[in-house]
Amino acid sequence: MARIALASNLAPYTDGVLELELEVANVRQLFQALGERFPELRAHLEAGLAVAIDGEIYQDALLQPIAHDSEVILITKIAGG
Amino acid sequence: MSTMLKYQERELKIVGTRPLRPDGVDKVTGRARFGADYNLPGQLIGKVLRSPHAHARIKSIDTSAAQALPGVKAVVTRDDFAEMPDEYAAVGELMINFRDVTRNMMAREKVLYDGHPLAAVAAVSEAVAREALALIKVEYEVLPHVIDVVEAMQPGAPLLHENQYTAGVKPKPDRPSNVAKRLEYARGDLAAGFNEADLIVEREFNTKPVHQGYIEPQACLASCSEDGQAELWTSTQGHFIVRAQCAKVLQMDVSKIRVTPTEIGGGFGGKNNIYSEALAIALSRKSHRPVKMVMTREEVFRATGPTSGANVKVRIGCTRDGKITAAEAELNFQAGAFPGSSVNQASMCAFTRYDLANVRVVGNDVTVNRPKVAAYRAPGAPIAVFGVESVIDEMAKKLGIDPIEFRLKNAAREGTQTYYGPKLGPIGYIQTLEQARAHPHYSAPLGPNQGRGIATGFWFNIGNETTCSLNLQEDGTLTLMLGTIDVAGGSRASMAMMVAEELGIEFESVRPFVGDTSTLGFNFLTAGSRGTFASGMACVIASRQVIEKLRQRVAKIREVPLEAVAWKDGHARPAGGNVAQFAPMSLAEIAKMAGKTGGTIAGHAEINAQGAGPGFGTHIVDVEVDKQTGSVKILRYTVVQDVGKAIHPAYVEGQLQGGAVQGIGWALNEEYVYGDDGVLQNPGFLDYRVPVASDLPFIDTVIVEVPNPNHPYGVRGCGEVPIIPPLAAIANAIENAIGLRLCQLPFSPPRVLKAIDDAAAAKG
Amino acid sequence: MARHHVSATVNGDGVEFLCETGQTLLEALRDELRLTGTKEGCGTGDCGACSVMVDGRLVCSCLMLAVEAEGKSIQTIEGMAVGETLHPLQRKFIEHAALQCGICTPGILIAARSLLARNPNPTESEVRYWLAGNLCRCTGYHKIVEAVLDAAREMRGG
Amino acid sequence: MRYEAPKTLEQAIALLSGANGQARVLAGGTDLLIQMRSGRAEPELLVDIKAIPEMRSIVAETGGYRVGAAVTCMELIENEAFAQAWPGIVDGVRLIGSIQVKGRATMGGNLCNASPAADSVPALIAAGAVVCIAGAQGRREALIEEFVAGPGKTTLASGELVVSFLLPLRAPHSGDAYLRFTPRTEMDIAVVGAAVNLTLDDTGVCSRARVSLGAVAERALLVPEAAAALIGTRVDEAALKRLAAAASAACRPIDDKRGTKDFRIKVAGVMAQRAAEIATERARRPS
Repeated sequence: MARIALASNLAPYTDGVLELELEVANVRQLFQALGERFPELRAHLEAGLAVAIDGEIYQDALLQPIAHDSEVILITKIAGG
Repeated sequence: MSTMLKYQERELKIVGTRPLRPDGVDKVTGRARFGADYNLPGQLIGKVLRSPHAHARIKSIDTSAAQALPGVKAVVTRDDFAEMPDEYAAVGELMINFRDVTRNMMAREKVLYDGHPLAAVAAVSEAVAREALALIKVEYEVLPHVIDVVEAMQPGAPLLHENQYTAGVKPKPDRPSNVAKRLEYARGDLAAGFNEADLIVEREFNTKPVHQGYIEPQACLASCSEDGQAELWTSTQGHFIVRAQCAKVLQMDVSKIRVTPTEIGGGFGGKNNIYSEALAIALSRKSHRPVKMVMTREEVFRATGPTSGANVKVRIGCTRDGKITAAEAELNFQAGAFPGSSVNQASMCAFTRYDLANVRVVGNDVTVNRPKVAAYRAPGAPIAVFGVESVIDEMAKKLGIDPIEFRLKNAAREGTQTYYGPKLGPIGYIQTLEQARAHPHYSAPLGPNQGRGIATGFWFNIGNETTCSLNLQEDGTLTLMLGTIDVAGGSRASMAMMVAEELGIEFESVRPFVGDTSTLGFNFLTAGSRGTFASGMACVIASRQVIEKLRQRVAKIREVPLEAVAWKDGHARPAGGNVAQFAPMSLAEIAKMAGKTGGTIAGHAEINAQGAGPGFGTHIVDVEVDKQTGSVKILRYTVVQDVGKAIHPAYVEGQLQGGAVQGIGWALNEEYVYGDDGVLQNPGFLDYRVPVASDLPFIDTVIVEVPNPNHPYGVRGCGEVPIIPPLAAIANAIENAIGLRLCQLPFSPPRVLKAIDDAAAAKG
Repeated sequence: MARHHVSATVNGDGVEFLCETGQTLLEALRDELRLTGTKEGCGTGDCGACSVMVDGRLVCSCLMLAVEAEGKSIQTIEGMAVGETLHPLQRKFIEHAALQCGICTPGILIAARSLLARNPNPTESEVRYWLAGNLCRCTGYHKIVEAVLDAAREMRGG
Repeated sequence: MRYEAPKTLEQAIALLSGANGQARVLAGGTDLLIQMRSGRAEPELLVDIKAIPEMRSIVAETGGYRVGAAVTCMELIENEAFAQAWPGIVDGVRLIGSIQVKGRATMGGNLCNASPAADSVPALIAAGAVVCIAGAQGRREALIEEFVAGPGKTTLASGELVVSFLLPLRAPHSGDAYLRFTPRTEMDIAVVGAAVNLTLDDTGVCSRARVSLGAVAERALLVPEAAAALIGTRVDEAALKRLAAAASAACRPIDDKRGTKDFRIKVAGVMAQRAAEIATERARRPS
């Protein structure tokens, strides 16, 4: 099971849950699983979230694989000037 | 995803040198064409009617007299644009609330700021268009307005959006608010951290909105044909984003709009969004004539940009020996008329230079009766960092610790856990601090009323969707078509350099240009310091694809196995060993034969670049304060920054110098001044004071290169970081010069003199 | 109201155009003569992007009426290079990376040339004050000042 | 909108007089064109006075100088003899906008625009300059300090125009200076301006002085109390302090986007003092 952590700014949308374990093979599956578990998070998932998988940050990478022992952190996407 | 290329150390021939930019001659001869330089036969001139009120309900708009004026060919108002739902929709990678986009482009129920568009006309001349605007009758019900961010957050403040309930708050509030969103980042145990502290410093800061101040006003030219195809020329940082937004608000197919980016006369985040573009297409669609729209400078100030003004509270605790034990910040950001300030990014950047166990950052995104804010170079970060780096400096001073030493004691490094999510990869923050400390500037003597300040900055840098196409021409030269706009930094040169380096050919053999939206697939806008990183990655991928095809072609021509063909110095050569010998072929020789041996050779990249490497910088500034007038003079300035790899060092220096000077302007004199009526009082370069040449010294630069492991040349990006440290660096320098901690930007002479006088009065 | 007929010299060539009284020289150059190298950044004389020479004087073309150009000799950026030879200032601007977006560049080159015509050996401070009327938002002026000083050095034969 | 460029003063006056107050004089145009662009001025007739030779010349007259109203700032700055005689006026003229603006702008326009912050006006007042005015009724003269009535308002009658400025003969050991305060080094409107013109006797005692302040009231002020602080002194520290206090006391400024009341009052004293120091140093220079 991959260990999933959510950045603390997402707490209002997950009833305060910031850590969990999920059996997912890629980012798309991760977003799907999270969306099912936390409906209020759905609007944020594909809209504005990026993931760090084992320390590497991915933005808009739905097909990026997630390994069984991966550490995944959900964070806010960055734009810029 | 697997196409991402990793850093490899190797000997370089072109990357790291300083060839001449391909757009240089056009720009010194007046040949380069910017937004307002495009014209079409039969074109009309479009002008916009703007609200004179900060906040008012629109009771009626009567355009009949304007429409009847001879020479007027089209008028558009809110009635010409479809209502959009209040939800976020994807535009490439940006998520945009189109309900707000349509309303910012053209007011619907209410006008929300001085300068808010109400109607647009297209006429045979600018004079007729202006006359027509004067004939449009608008009935307003003027409403109370709110300009200040703290006032706007109070219960009972005039509401901009009656259905806006603060998001991110549990349970959902029962009353609407100007606070569109609250966000919070937390890590560790803040109370315990403050309990451990021997010293706690707490301060409140206020900043004013500042404008990107690009010298070229927004300008575009639209031509819509009877079959619903539209062409648009516009000065933008992201032509694919312009296309997407126009298609959405005009309900057109994306492929039916072709956007050609003109040379862009500065953007800095201010040209990320549409303003007149959709209006121009709508007017052209209605009039069946091309429509040109050029903003005046006054319109630019009243209705585009700026960045947020903010109220910032910072509290930091540390031990006697300077180890930070807890850090807390509250960031209240003006969003302007619609939600969406950069407070989230500001929250993430506030403390991410330090290794902190206990942190909390709260951010509020607050709507006020000002123009909707736009991104501005490292959006939000300078505002938060102004507060944090001021407090850090104060703590170091109170403890008698050198300010660089204090920062080094707490510095983030590879493996540091951030409070917003991931651990940091390899970064060069400590190197910038150490090089700043070793720089002669840091130990140079100072005179009376002079002071030195330092401050540091962090920016994520980003990647995102990127396309390019590299075509080998029949004589062996190459054309490089880029999806990423060269917003001025010289990225066309840098891209061509990387291609030339990969192929082992002369820089001059590669001719780069930016393609229009119909020539390439979607490419993200030039923002967030992504250009050289992401587009560079795409160019390297395309180059390596070309090399692969060249090897395959030569293997066939020379009838040798593929592994026998190596690519070196612009030639296919025998790979060595005893695979097969053959006469080497130059790029030109292969190109000449390409058509007859299978067709022309090209490389493409359509990627979503991942793995951007964060950038850090340390600035040193010396100021002199005239205690009788409050005038602050910048005597000396040094920028030290980790850029990963400087592909073209001169253009990197240019980014560091330009960014630092924008920060200096922000610190000293730039501000939006509103009257009690909510009307902007300084919509021009006379009273919106960007720095002039005589205000400044030379800006020294030190480029640090700690490679980003996720880029073939180690590039991080460099444009954003240099605007972050100047605000606090100058505040710290002023403090060291006159012993006063200034917390209100800008440090304009009246404000500085008042602080000096108040301090003298307090002493008695 | 009849339009004014104006005859002038632009970059050495005789030109004629028609203009309204209220039209500025900048508008005439850009819209009537199609010389779009001269830029409008503000229209109020605060940014210098529209700098041109009129009878040897550096002026903002947005602050002069087109009708006033009658009989005058005007020099714009389009006349700065001679054939394929760039003016030393133009060359130095490219070499020193003294331009980024380039919108201010024509005005700054015209202003810098007028400085070097009267002061072939300016100090850094003199360059900065002479160019104070030309805003640049990209460069922070560093490389512009370097390029002007270097061009001056070369033009002096040093 | 009509445009005329008369070659004689008489023609200009006839045009202005016949325009029912709907004409504007065009000299450098650096203020007028901006007003027209923003719609604040909508004249029916523009009378370009630059073709009138008298308006374009700088000539020595009765030991002093007569400067045409349409002489550009750059022409005046480049006139070395004038700059030698009246460095304070040139100080003011140098600060009227960028080099580009000074290539067109004129002292006549700076005065007639009647901005309280006009940079050349305090120095002209301190110099005791006289403005020569012409109209259908003939010519008249006025003191600069009496010419401006308030922001944007002059005492010119309809059909009148400013022809020239007369700067008087300079006594030996005289010096003048103008300083202003602006947030930037250039390209700003004065937040406060101060001009000092003084004469020292053979022993170095100040025998005559005039002090004028800009941007601290509805128009530039002549401040005799500030001058009195210098007269009879060696312009020493005590005198300068009294000068600064008198200058500050004379201010009746407003708060606006360019500066606060308090700031203007305080800095007026500082600028006056610093201008007096420069003027004194110039007066002490061997001529």
